[in-house]
Amino acid sequence: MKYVIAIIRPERLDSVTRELQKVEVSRLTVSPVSGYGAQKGYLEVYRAVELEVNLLEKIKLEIAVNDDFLAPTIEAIQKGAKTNEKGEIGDGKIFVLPLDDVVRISTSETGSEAI
Amino acid sequence: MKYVIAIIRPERLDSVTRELQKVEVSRLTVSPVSGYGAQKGYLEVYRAVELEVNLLEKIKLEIAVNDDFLAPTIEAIQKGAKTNEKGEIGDGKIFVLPLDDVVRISTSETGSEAI
Amino acid sequence: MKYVIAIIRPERLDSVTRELQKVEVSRLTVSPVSGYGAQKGYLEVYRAVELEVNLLEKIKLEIAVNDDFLAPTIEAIQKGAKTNEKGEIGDGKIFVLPLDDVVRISTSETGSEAI
Amino acid sequence: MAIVFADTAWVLISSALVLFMLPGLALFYGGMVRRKNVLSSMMHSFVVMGIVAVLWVVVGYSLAFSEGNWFVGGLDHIFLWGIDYNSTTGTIPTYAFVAFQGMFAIITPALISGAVVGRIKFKSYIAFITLWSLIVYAPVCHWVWGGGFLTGEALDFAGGTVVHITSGISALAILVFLGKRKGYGVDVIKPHNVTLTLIGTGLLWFGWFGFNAGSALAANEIAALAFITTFVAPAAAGLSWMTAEWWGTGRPTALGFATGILAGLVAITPAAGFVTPMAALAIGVVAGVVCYNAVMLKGKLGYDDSLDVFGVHGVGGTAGALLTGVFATVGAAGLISGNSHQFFLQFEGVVITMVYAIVCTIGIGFVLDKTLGLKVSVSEENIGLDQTQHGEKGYNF
Amino acid sequence: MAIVFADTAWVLISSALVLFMLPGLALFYGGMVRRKNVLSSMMHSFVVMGIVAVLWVVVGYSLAFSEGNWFVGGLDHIFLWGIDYNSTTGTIPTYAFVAFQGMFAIITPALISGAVVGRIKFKSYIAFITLWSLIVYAPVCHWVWGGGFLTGEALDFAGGTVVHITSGISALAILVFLGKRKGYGVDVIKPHNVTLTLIGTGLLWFGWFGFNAGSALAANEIAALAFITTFVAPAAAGLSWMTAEWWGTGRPTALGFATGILAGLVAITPAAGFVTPMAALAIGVVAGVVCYNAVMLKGKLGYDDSLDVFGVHGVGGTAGALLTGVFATVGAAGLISGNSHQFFLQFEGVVITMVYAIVCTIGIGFVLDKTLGLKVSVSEENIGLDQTQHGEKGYNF
Amino acid sequence: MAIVFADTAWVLISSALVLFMLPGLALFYGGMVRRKNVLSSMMHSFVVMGIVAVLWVVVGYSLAFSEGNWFVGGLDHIFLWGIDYNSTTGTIPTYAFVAFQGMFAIITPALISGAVVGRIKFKSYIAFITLWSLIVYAPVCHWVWGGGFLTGEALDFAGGTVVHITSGISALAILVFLGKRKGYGVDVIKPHNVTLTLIGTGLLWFGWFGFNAGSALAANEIAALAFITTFVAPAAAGLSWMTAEWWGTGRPTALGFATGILAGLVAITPAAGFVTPMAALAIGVVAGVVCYNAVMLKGKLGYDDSLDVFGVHGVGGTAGALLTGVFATVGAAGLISGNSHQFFLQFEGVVITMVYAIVCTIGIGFVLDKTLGLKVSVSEENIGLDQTQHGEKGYNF
Ligand SMILES: Nc1ncnc2c1ncn2[C@@H]1O[C@H](COP(=O)(O)OP(=O)(O)O)[C@@H](O)[C@H]1O
Ligand SMILES: Nc1ncnc2c1ncn2[C@@H]1O[C@H](COP(=O)(O)OP(=O)(O)O)[C@@H](O)[C@H]1O
Ligand SMILES: Nc1ncnc2c1ncn2[C@@H]1O[C@H](COP(=O)(O)OP(=O)(O)O)[C@@H](O)[C@H]1O
Repeated sequence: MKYVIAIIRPERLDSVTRELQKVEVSRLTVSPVSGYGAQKGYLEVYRAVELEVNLLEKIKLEIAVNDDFLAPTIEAIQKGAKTNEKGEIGDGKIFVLPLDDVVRISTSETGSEAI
Repeated sequence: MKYVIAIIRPERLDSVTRELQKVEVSRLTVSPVSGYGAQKGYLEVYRAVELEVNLLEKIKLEIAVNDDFLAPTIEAIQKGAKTNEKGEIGDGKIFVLPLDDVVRISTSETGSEAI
Repeated sequence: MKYVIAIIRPERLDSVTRELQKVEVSRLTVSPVSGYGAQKGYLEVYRAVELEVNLLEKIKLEIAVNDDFLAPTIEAIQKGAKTNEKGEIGDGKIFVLPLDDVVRISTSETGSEAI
Repeated sequence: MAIVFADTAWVLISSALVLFMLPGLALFYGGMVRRKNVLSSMMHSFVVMGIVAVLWVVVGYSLAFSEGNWFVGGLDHIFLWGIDYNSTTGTIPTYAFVAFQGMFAIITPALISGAVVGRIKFKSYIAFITLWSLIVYAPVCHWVWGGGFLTGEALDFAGGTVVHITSGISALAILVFLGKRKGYGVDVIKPHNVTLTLIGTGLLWFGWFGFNAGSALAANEIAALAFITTFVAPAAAGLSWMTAEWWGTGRPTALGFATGILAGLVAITPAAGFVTPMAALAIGVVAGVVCYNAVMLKGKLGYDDSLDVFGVHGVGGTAGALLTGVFATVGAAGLISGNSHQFFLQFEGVVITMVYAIVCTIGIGFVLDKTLGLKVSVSEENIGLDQTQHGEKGYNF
Repeated sequence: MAIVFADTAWVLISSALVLFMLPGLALFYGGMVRRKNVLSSMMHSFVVMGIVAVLWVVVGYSLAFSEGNWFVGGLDHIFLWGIDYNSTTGTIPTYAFVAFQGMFAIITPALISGAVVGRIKFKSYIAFITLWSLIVYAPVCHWVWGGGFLTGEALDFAGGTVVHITSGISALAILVFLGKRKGYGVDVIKPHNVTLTLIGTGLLWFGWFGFNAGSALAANEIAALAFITTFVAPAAAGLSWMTAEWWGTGRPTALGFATGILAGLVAITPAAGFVTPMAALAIGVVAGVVCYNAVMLKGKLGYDDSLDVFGVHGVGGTAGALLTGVFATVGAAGLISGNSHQFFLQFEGVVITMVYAIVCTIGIGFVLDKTLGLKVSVSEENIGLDQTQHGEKGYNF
Repeated sequence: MAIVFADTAWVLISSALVLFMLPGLALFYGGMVRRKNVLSSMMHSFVVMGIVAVLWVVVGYSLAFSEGNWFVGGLDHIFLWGIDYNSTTGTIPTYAFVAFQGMFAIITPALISGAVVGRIKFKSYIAFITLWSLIVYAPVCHWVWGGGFLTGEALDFAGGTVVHITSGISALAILVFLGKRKGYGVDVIKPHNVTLTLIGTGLLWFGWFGFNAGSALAANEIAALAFITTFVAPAAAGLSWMTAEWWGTGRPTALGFATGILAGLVAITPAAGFVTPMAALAIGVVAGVVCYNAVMLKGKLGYDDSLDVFGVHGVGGTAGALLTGVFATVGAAGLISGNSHQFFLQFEGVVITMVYAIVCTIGIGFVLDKTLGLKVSVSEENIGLDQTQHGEKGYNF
């Protein structure tokens, strides 16, 4: 089992979940985050004090998948998250972490059953 | 060492932390997230445009534990997070990830000491 | 490759990113979280109901790094996150998780290239 | 009679101020619920502006203020028939009077919504508000201000009985059908954004100057008196609530201070133009402590008046009505002027209003519960009313 | 002529109320954009308070209200020359009149900003507002209210044509150069904080009482009439929009109700002091449904009037102007009083204003696009205007 | 003397507007602090409404406005003795005057709170406000407006000296005991929610019309003059601050524009009813630039006046007081009318007030620091004042 973390643009969230639905991945967790990356931000100014920052708004997805779902999941995210055909800086990243176990709280199912 | 991630209902947060206290797990990190899952949401409408979404508010817990604390931690979360005896859809999930190392910033302790 | 998660004080964010820049780690993801820890919070009261809570505001950093960047990254975080020379309770923690793979969405690069 | 321009200006701006209390109330309540119910809660205040404004000019005004019997007004002025822009009421255009009174008709049912947040069906809420306005508000308004049987008996300067007691007690009555929120008393339900509640408090106090001082219906010395009492009493009540809380829990909360201000505003409402500023100070102090204890008590009695409509408006309104009977000295005489009869009249007004409001609210609730159903399903409650009743969310990425 | 104190008080407080609509608008719009553009969107309303206030006393007032020709006023009162604190206009000090009218000059261009959020350069926005105020607003204001060729012809009580039609149609025209936001129609762009929009709605309605009832320029029975119509129409429009939406999508949204209120406010503006409350009810109902459908249509036509300035102000303003020609009965006669000529005059006023505003806006847009450039780069749009145009963020940890 | 209804209406609504500045201030400051201190910061404004309102009717009004000596008023009107609803002051009921002046007494100490956010103990704050109101505000108010030795000498239309200089300089003085916030100058402390600050700015400007134009105490031509200057000066100051910032950092921020508006409001306050709109324009431009540079300077001098109370109110108030001595032409004569003596009187008023406020504030601070202690512990500061002082949080899941 894998724990997939993807950082995407906020406005692509719906298209990513749409793509995920297509490959039957319909459980996930979403949260707003800020990202530093290749895509640069801008100087900020507060009460006449200048700050060098470049945090941009992003969305983080977390998806626990069984191994056979990993490849389709990644593909679906990529498809949904790209701004255009060739992709643009800032479109985001996907991280794949190992996952030892899952427990579904209501039923106490564990392992790949529970995902 | 394990890195436990649990997704629970917002209103169960206090009862979960209460249960965790009982098994002497008193360090954790909490954040608000949104979840898609078996529990379905509803159609949304913004300025006459309909959207199919079903994001629900959840709370995410992150708890780094030493291996011997893993089982009690999971049990405590389950106990605290269940809406009622038999559990209900939407009560949430627990993910267990391997954890290689921990550093406590103030003291530079590492490993299971630092948890 | 490793997935580093650090919990720090909000006000130290800029100094941590400054330190990270110095060791050429310039990609990361930031989110606001709440933490329970050694540092205790306070009794809360809402409409005459008392609650025992001790959630404090923290910032969570997530940084995917190649293995050779791990040590400098941890060091930089520690340096930036300490309130003062000797460190204080509540300065935070760093968790190191194994990372199996990375995909850069725009270019489809994977692995350590993509970090 | 020719209108007085200054009085017209004063009543118009006061009317605007009272309408402004609705967004204030929406914020006050909206901040105290959970994120998933914030729009639902705010809509409870907003939609009343739509429904009751229309109801009022169509039929409500006539029921409350046209000539009728001891119980209710007639239908002479439905659709505002017989009124045009030259009509006058006292020293102001009748249209100004209709608008001003319409604002009171709006805020009263909106107050009730604080008790039912997070679990009432939106369509049933609309039906409830509609019926309640016509069956409870219009008659009681007629009794006290429109020529009905309490007019000239119970003192109620700006609506302690008409507005706060009716809404406060009805909030309690409707809980017979709505019960508790899921998890109430077990899970902890915290306000999702106290800053909203504080802004709301600011809007409410500001608007309340129109509510109370505008009720003089003239820009005269009684308006000034009502103004200064509306300034002093909530200040005192905020402090006395905060002190009680500090004493009791060791923490002077912002939410507590805000609620104390509200309690003071409620309590001074019936008394505003009848008492001195020093009496207002006393009324404020009492209101703060009494309402604090009423809210405390809720925890023990275990009903889920979610945002303490009864504890603040019911109890505060009753305290205010009775204390008006004690402290009235300007244009009326209360207990301290040796007129114990007034105190009795106040008491009578409170009791009759309470009984009437309870009976009617339970009746309305019963009918709606059997027909439309009042309460959402457990699953809808879990998900939240914003998504299930309105198809939207307060906050998006 | 001596001033009337009550009228002065009324116009002054009304002026303050109209200025208060600007923060209201900032909230209304700011809540509907994404987090990354919230300050930019709010600044669009705020900075206009700075620019146009200064422009107005320096030259705008003179262009609109000093004696001139059929098209535009003269330069007699630039820098407010010839006016001092003893000058009067009607029954009020001229300074009060200048301030009151200045508030209208401010809100009008600010309304346009809703169409261009998320993609206009800040410096170009400033240049646009400046030019538009002088080239479009000042002349049209002169036509209708300042002695120009529409004065005494088209009825426009408080600015249906001058304010809402000019801004609504200009919002559409400027899109020729600004096009759509990136991802519009593909990605879903949701309001980041609907509670802000609701608070904004509350502020707008409150302020609108000053806008409409203040336009009587006296605290008299016409002010009271304008007040009550401004109370009834938005209530009805909120309900009719909500009903249309409930019918159409199954969901009565808070955002929809708020937008309906706004549509009703817009539509009653030209009619406020000319129609009865029952006519206001009708105007409100029509405005809610018509604007709802106009906003629906946008999706089909595919232009990105981001926050529906045209659908609400353009369409609502036009509906209001025409319906004024239908329902006017107080101090003027419309279709239902058998005066079809007035309807024609209304129509004429709408068309001339629209054509003029479109032509000028496109002209201004063209020049700015060739010189400063109107639209930010794709990368800046991605990152958001708060960071790229203002170097700050709305929300920080 | 009989009261004038129009004046009464005007002063009452102005009083409400000034009280409304308190929630405005709470938002203005609350948005600029970090999340963990938002309620604490807002409570600093709210609790003053409670404390000072009560203090004012009990003793403050008497100290400021009853007959006394050159330095302070007597005790004739403590508990508002000797005043009833028939008493008049000028053309309005005395109760209206008491309320109006009470609002000024409230906002003044609340302004100071911006300097001490994030590190003052709540109980010490309460003690500080109480003492400061009686020891600093009441006497200075008596000097300038209540018959004391500056009455009729230094011009101060609506409180440049009484309100802004006293609070601005006291903010600086109290820092002697409170020092810096932890991490100030090293860590970056950003405003947690700039939208709150912008809403606050809107409320403040709106309320300020009551503050300045209400200070005419009549709905006359001077009120209209004060109104239009209060309209023009902040607009100009917002623009000039923004321009300075654009020039200096390349970024025109929303926060900067808002702060500029505030600086303009402060600077026009003493001048509002004495100068022409064009002079107001000049005063605004100067205030924006001067305060911008004052705030810049703070960074270099290294004191932690957290939300720039001194830079905006101290510096802006002083600039305004002196410029009043330059530009006064209506009902008084300043430098440009050839009266250099007035400029000297202004200067004198500023210096005396500053010295008095500094000395007293340091005295009060010293006593409180030795008894209750002023500053929270480092750990409490880290955790935030919302949790440690009030036991609550602004935002919950
Ligand atoms: N090594 C990393 N560790 C953690 N987060 C990262 C890392 N690299 C990228 N991210 C996240 O992904 C977002 C997008 O990455 P960015 O480099 O801007 O564009 P690209 O999609 O072209 O790689 C960043 O804003 C950041 O939140
Ligand atoms: N495979 C998954 N990956 C990531 N998050 C998940 C996954 N499954 C569930 N979740 C999270 O857990 C929450 C609860 O799950 P849900 O399926 O609704 O109910 P149940 O508790 O009955 O499994 C979801 O809203 C989602 O946030
Ligand atoms: N075992 C853990 N699991 C998850 N989060 C933790 C854990 N220990 C600490 N944290 C996070 O780190 C923050 C700082 O830790 P804390 O114990 O307060 O101070 P210290 O920095 O001295 O260890 C906590 O508020 C919490 O968010």
